[in-house]
Amino acid sequence: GDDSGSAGAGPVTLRLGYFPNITHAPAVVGVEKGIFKEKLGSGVTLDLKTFNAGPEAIEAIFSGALDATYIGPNPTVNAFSKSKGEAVRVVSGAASGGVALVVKPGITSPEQLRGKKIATPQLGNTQDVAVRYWLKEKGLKTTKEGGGDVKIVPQQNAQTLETFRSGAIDGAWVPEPFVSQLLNAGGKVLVDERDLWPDKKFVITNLIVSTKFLKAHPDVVKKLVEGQVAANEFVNTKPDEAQQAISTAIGKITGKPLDLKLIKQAWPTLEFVNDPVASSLKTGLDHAVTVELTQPTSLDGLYDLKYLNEALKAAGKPEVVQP
Amino acid sequence: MTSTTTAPQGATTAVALSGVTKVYGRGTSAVLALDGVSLDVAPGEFVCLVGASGCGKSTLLNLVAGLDRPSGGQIGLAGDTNPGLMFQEPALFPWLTVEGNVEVPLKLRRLPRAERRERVAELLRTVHLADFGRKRPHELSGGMRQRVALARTLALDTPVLLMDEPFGALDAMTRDILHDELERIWSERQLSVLFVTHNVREAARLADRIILLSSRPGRIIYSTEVNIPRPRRIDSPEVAAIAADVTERLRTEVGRHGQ
Amino acid sequence: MTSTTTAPQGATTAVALSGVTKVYGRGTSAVLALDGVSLDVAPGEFVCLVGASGCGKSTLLNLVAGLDRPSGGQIGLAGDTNPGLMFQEPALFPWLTVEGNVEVPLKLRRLPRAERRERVAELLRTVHLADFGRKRPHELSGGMRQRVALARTLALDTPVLLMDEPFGALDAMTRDILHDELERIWSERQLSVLFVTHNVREAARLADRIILLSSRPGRIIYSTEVNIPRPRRIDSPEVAAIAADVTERLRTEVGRHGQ
Amino acid sequence: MASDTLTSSARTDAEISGLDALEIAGRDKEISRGARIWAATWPKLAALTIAILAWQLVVWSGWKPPYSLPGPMEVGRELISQARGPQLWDGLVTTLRRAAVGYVFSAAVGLLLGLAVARSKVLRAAIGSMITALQTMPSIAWFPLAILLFELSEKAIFFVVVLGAAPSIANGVISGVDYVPPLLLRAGRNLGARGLNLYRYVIAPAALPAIVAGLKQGWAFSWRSLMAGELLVVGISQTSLGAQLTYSRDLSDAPWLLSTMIVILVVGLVVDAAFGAADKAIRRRWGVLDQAGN
Amino acid sequence: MASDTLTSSARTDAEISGLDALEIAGRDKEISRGARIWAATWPKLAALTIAILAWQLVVWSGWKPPYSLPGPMEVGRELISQARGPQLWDGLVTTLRRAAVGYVFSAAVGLLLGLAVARSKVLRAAIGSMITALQTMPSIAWFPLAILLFELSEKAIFFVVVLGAAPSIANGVISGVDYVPPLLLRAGRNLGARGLNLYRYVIAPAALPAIVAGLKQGWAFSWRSLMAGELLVVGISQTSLGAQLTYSRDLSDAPWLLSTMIVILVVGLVVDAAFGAADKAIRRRWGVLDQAGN
Ligand SMILES: Nc1ncnc2c1ncn2[C@@H]1O[C@H](COP(=O)(O)OP(=O)(O)OP(=O)(O)O)[C@@H](O)[C@H]1O
Ligand SMILES: Nc1ncnc2c1ncn2[C@@H]1O[C@H](COP(=O)(O)OP(=O)(O)OP(=O)(O)O)[C@@H](O)[C@H]1O
Ligand SMILES: [Mg+2]
Ligand SMILES: [Mg+2]
Repeated sequence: GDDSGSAGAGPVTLRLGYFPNITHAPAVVGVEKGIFKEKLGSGVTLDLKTFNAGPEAIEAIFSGALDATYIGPNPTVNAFSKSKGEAVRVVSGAASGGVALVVKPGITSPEQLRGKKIATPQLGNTQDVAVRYWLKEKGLKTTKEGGGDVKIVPQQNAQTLETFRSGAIDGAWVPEPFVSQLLNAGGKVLVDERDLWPDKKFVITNLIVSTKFLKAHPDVVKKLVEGQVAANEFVNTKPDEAQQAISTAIGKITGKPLDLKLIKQAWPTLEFVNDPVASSLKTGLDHAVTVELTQPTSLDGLYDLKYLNEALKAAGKPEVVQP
Repeated sequence: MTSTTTAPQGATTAVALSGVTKVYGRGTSAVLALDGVSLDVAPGEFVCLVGASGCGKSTLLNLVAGLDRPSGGQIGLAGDTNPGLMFQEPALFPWLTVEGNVEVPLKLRRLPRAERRERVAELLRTVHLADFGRKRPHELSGGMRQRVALARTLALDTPVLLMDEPFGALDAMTRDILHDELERIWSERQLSVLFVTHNVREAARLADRIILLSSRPGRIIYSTEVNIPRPRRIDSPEVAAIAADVTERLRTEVGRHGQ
Repeated sequence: MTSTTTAPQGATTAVALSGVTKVYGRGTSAVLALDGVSLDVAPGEFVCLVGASGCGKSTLLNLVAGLDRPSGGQIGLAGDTNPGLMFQEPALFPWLTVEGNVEVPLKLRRLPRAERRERVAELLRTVHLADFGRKRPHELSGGMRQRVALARTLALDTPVLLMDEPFGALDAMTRDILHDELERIWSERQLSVLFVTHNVREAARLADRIILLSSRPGRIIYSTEVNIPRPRRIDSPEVAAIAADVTERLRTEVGRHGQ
Repeated sequence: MASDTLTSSARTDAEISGLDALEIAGRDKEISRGARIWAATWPKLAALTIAILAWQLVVWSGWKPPYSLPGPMEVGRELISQARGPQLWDGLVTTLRRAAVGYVFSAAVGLLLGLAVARSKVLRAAIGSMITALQTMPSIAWFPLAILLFELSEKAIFFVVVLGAAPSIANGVISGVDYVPPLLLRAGRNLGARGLNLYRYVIAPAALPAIVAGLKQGWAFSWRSLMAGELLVVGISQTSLGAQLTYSRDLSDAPWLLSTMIVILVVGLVVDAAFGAADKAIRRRWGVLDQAGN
Repeated sequence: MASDTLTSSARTDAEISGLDALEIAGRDKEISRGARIWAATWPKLAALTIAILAWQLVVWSGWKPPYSLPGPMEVGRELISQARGPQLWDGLVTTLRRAAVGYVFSAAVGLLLGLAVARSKVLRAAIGSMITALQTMPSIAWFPLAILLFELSEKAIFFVVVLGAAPSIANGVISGVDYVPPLLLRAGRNLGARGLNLYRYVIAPAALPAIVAGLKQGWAFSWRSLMAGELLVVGISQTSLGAQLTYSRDLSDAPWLLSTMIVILVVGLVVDAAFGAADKAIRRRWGVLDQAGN
C-alpha cells in the first residue's frame, strides 16, 4: 500500500495515527502491547504516526499521507463536511465520556455563572457547543464574540490550567486529562457531561479511515477494527496494566511519562466503548446549529460500521447500530 | 565645444577619446564634469593630465577604464582588455592581506600558484614593501597603502595603465625611486600610460606629453610635448622649465576660476 | 634612545612629548612605529613634520590627538580641549551633506543654528566650495573631499591643530591659495600647528620649524628653524634653499633605509 | 585622428547595454517615470501569473483532491466572500493595531538594549549571548509566563511579541555598531563627540543600514510571534488574523486557510515596501544605490 | 623642557583608563590570558546569579503559587532528573540533528536565493519583496503544504524549517550586497573580476559581515520553525525538544517546561558562541575589532 491505494498484491502498509493522550487509550495500549500488530498479521506493515492536534491528522488524511487515525468528534465532522463527504469514514468508536465543566469551588449552580468566564478548547468545537447549549437551556445567553450572560473564552487546553489558577477564568468545559488537572488545582465538577446524554454515553474518540484506503483494503480495515476491539478489551479488562502502558508509551513520545496518578484519577470518567455513539455526534451538530455556531450539515454516510459489527460478532459482543 | 589633441605620430592609437562629455546627476543639480574632450594616446606614450581640483581628471580615467559611461562622445581602446586603473584612493580589500590584494588580479588571470607567489614577491619588492606582505591594509600607513595599490595595478599587466595621483601620499624620496621603477616598467613593457598628477614637476619628469584640463567643466586647454631625453631627473633645469611653463598656465586657469 | 627637540623660546608649551614610544601589535609581528620622540610645540608655533612613508608621522598625530595611547613616554597638552586633527584620509561622514559634515563640530559645541549656518558658509568659502554645500561626499572629487575635511577641522576652533597631509590631493594653485588661508587663520587665531607633509617646499613655505623623522622606527633626526619673514612665497629662493637642505637630509635618510 | 585603426570598436551605448546590468552604474538616466514603474511591475506580474498558473495546473492534474488542495479560483472566491464580510477586516484591523503597537514597543526595547550591549563591555559579556539565545526561544514557551504576568489581556500578547522581536532588533544594532568604520569613529571623537553624542552623531547613522536590516528581521519575528500570541486571547471581544489562521486550520477549511495566507502575504509585501523605501533612501544618501542591479 | 608649565597634567595610563572603555582602542595589550577569560566570564556568572536570585526572591515572596511559578531549586531538580534519563538526551540529539541538516540546507538555499535576487534586477523586482513576506508567514501555515508535499516524513519538517530560515538568510545577503562600497566594486571590476568572479572576490567577502548577521537571524528562525515543525512528525518512540516543549506546556508541567526552556537557552548560547567567534574573526581581519567595547 501506498497512497495510490491500489489493491494489488504484495505487502500493504497501514499508516495509523493517534495522539499520546489519555482519551486515546485504546490506541496507545494497542500499539504498546502489540495488539494491532498481532491482529494485522504479517501481511500488513504498520506505520505509526502520532499527532499533537487534530488539524495535522486531518491534513495528513486529506493529502494521502495517512490511512487511518484515532481522532475526536470535531475534526471528524470537519473532515467529512469539508471534503463533501468524500475523505473519511468512521469505522469504530474508541472512547466516551471524560468531559466535565469544572468551576471554582464557590460556584454550585448555573445561575452563579452569570458574568463569569468559562473556557472551552476551541470556538465551535464539541465542548464549546456543549457549554453554550447547556447554558442556553439554563436560560443564560452567550455570544460568539465572548459576550452575553456568561463569557465563553475559547483557548488552547494547555492554557486553561494556567488561566484557571491565575483566576483569569472561573471554569472550563474540557476533556481529560485537563479535567483532572483542574480538579487538582482546586476546581469542582459542576457538570459531568455524561449526565447530559442518554446512557451517559457520548463520543470523545473514534477511529476514522480514509475512504480511499477503505475501498482499496477493506480487509486491512477489518483487521484494524478487530485490533481496536481487542485493544478496548484489554483496556477494560486489565486497567492497571493498561494505565501503566499508557504512562510509559506517552513518555516515549513526549519525553516524560504521564503521571500515573493522573491517569488513575481520570480513568473512571472515561468509558472505552467500541460504539462511536453516532447519535451524540448528530445531536451535538444539532446543538451547534441551535447556538448558531454552524450551518446544518448532513452526516449521512459518515459511518461505516460493517467491519466493527463483524468484529464484535466474532468477539461475541453485542453489535452497534449503523446509523 | 570640443577640444582636441592627438598623439604626435599619427600611427595607431592606444586610447582614443572623441568629444567625450560627462554629466553627473539630473535636472538642476546636474554637474557637467567633462565637456567635449578629444584625446588620443599613442601606444607606448606616457601622457600626464594636470588640472585644478574637481576639473574631471578622475572622471576621465573612470570613463576610459569603462567603469562609467560617457554622457556623450566615444571612447576607443586598442586591444580587448580594459586598462588597469589605479584609483585616487587605495581601494584595497580590507579582508585580504597585502599579498592577497596584489594576488587578486593574478588569480583572476588564473596564473599558477607558484608563479603568482613569485610575481607578488617581485611586485612588493618593486614598491619597497617586501616585509609587509602579511599585514592587512588597516595596519599600513597611508603611503604604504598607496604603494600596495600600485603593486596591485601593475599586477594587471595591461598594455594601458591609468593612474590617478599614484604618488600623492609619498615622500619625495620614495616617489623618486618609484618614478624610476615606473619608467623602467613602462619602457620594458611598452605601456601606454595616462597619468593624473598635481605635481607639475612629476608630470615633466615622467611625461611624453602633458595635457592641461580647465576647471569645471573639464576641457583640454593646453597640451605640450616634453622632449627632454630620458633618463630625466626631477630636479633638472629642463624639467623645472617645463614645470614652470605648465604651472603658469595652470595658475592663469585656476586664477580665472578659483576665486 | 631618545631624540629631543624643544621649542625655541623656553616659554610655555602647547604640546609636549617626552620619550614617546609606540609599538603596534604584539610578539613577533610587533612594529615599533615611534621610538623615544621628545618634542615641544610652543603656543602659536607652526611645526612641520617630514619623513619617509611609514615612518610614524600619522601615528604621532594620533597620539597627540588622544586617539591612541603611547606605549611609553608622556604627552602633555596646554588647555583641556583635545587638538583638532585633520586625518590623512578625508574621513567624511557619508550620510551627511558637505554642510552637514562641517556643521558637526559646531553642533557638538552647541552653537545656535543661525551662527552655525553662518560659520559653515564662511568655512566653505574659505576652502572654495561654497557651491557644493548640498552635495554628498560621494559626489565630490578627491581634492574637494580633502577641502571639506579641512573646513570641518577648522570648524573645531581648537588652539592646537594637527594636520596630516592636508593638501596632498590638491593641485599646486589651489594649494597655494589654501596656504595663504591657513596662514591667515593661524596668525589670526594664534594657533599652534603640527603639520605633516611630504612636500618639503610646502614645509618651508609654512613652518616656523621643520622636523625630520627617521624611517622606522620614527625618531627625530633633524630639526631646523625657518626664519624667512612672512608673507612667504612657495617659489621664492629662500624657501627653495631650505627645501633643498631638508631634501638632502631626507634623501640620505631614505637612501640609508629605502633600498 | 587615427581611431579607424583601433582594433576594438568604440564603446557605444548599445555595446554597453549588452553587458551585465551589474556592470554599469547609473544606467537609468533618461528612462521615463512610466517606464521605470513598468520595469518594477512587470516582473511581479509575471511571477504572480506563473505562480497562479502553476498552481492551477497542479490542481487540474488531479494530483491531490480539491478539499486538500483547492484551486486558485476557489480560493479567490473564498477571498472575495471574506472581503465582503466584516470579519476579515475586523480581524485585520485588530491584528495590525496589535502589530503596530507591539512592533513600536519592540523596536524601542530592541534599540535600547542593542545600544546598551554594544556600548558596555560588561553588559555584552553578561547578556550578549543571551540575546541570540532568547531569539531562538519559541513564542509558545513564553505563554505561561505571559499569562502569569498579564493574565488574559492584550499585554500578554505584547509581552510575547516583544520577547520575539526585540532580541532580533538588538542583534541588528549590535552587528551594526560592531562594524562602524574605525576611521569615522576616530573622526567623530576628534570632533568632540563623546559618550551619547558619539552614538548620536556617528555610531547610529553609520550603523543605520544594519539597524534597518535588523528592524526588518524584527518585523518578521514580531509578526510571527503575534500570529501565535493572538491565540492567547482569542475571541474575548474580537477576531484576529492569527485566530483566523488557526481556526481555518482547525476546521480543515483549506480555501479559508489559503485566503488567510494570502492576506498575510499581502501585509508582508506592504511592510516590505515600506522597509524597501527606507533602505533605498539610505542607500541613495550613502551613494551606494544602483550598483548591484537595483 | 617646559612641561611643568602645562596646565593639563600629562596623559598617563591611569587617566586614560578612567575614560569610557569605548574611547580607547586596543586596550588589552598586556593583559594575561587568564585575566581575559575571567573578564569574559564574571559578568556572565554575575548575570546568572542575579537572575536566579531574583527568581528565587519572587518565588519566596509567594506572589504566585509554586505550581504556577516553581522555584529554581525545583526546576534544577527536574533538570537533573531529566538529564539522568535518556529521553532528554534522545530528544536533544534528534532535534540537533534535524536543526543541523535543516539549517545547512536553509543556508544553502538562502545564500543562493539572496545572491540571485541581489544580482538580477528582474528577479529582485519579481520576488524581492516576496522574501520578506514569506519570512512573516508563521510556520503552522505551511504545515498543510508540507504534509501535502512530503507526507509525514522528516522532509516535511525540513520544508517548514527551510521556509522559515532561508528568507531571513537571503535578506541578510541582499542587504549585505546592497551596501558593498562602490569603490571596492569598481576596483574589483577593474582588476578583471566579472560576473561570478566579482561575487567571489569582492561582493561576497565585502558582504560577509551582513551575511553572518543574516545567518545568525536565520538560525533563530530555523530553530523556532523546527520547534513548531517537530510536532508534524512525532515518532512513536522518538521524542524531540520541540515535542517536549509542547507537551510540557500541554500538561501544564511548569518545572518540566522551564527545564526544557533552559535546555533551549543553553543550545542558543552555544550556537551564539559559534557565531560570535566567526564574527570576531571577521572583525579582526577587517581591523574593526576592539573599537566599541569588545
Ligand atoms: N559620482 C558623482 N556624482 C556627482 N558628481 C560627481 C561625481 N563624481 C564626480 N563628480 C563631480 O564631477 C567633477 C569632477 O570630479 P573628478 O573627481 O573627476 O575631479 P578630479 O579632477 O579628479 O579632481 P581632484 O583632483 O580633486 O581629484 C566634480 O565637480 C565632482 O563634484
Ligand atoms: N593600526 C596599526 N597596526 C599595526 N601597525 C600600524 C598601524 N598603524 C600604523 N602602523 C605601522 O606603523 C608605522 C607608521 O605608520 P604611520 O601611519 O604613522 O606612518 P606615516 O609616517 O604616517 O606614513 P605615510 O607618510 O605613508 O602616511 C608603519 O610601519 C605602519 O605599518
Ligand atoms: Mg580625482
Ligand atoms: Mg600617514
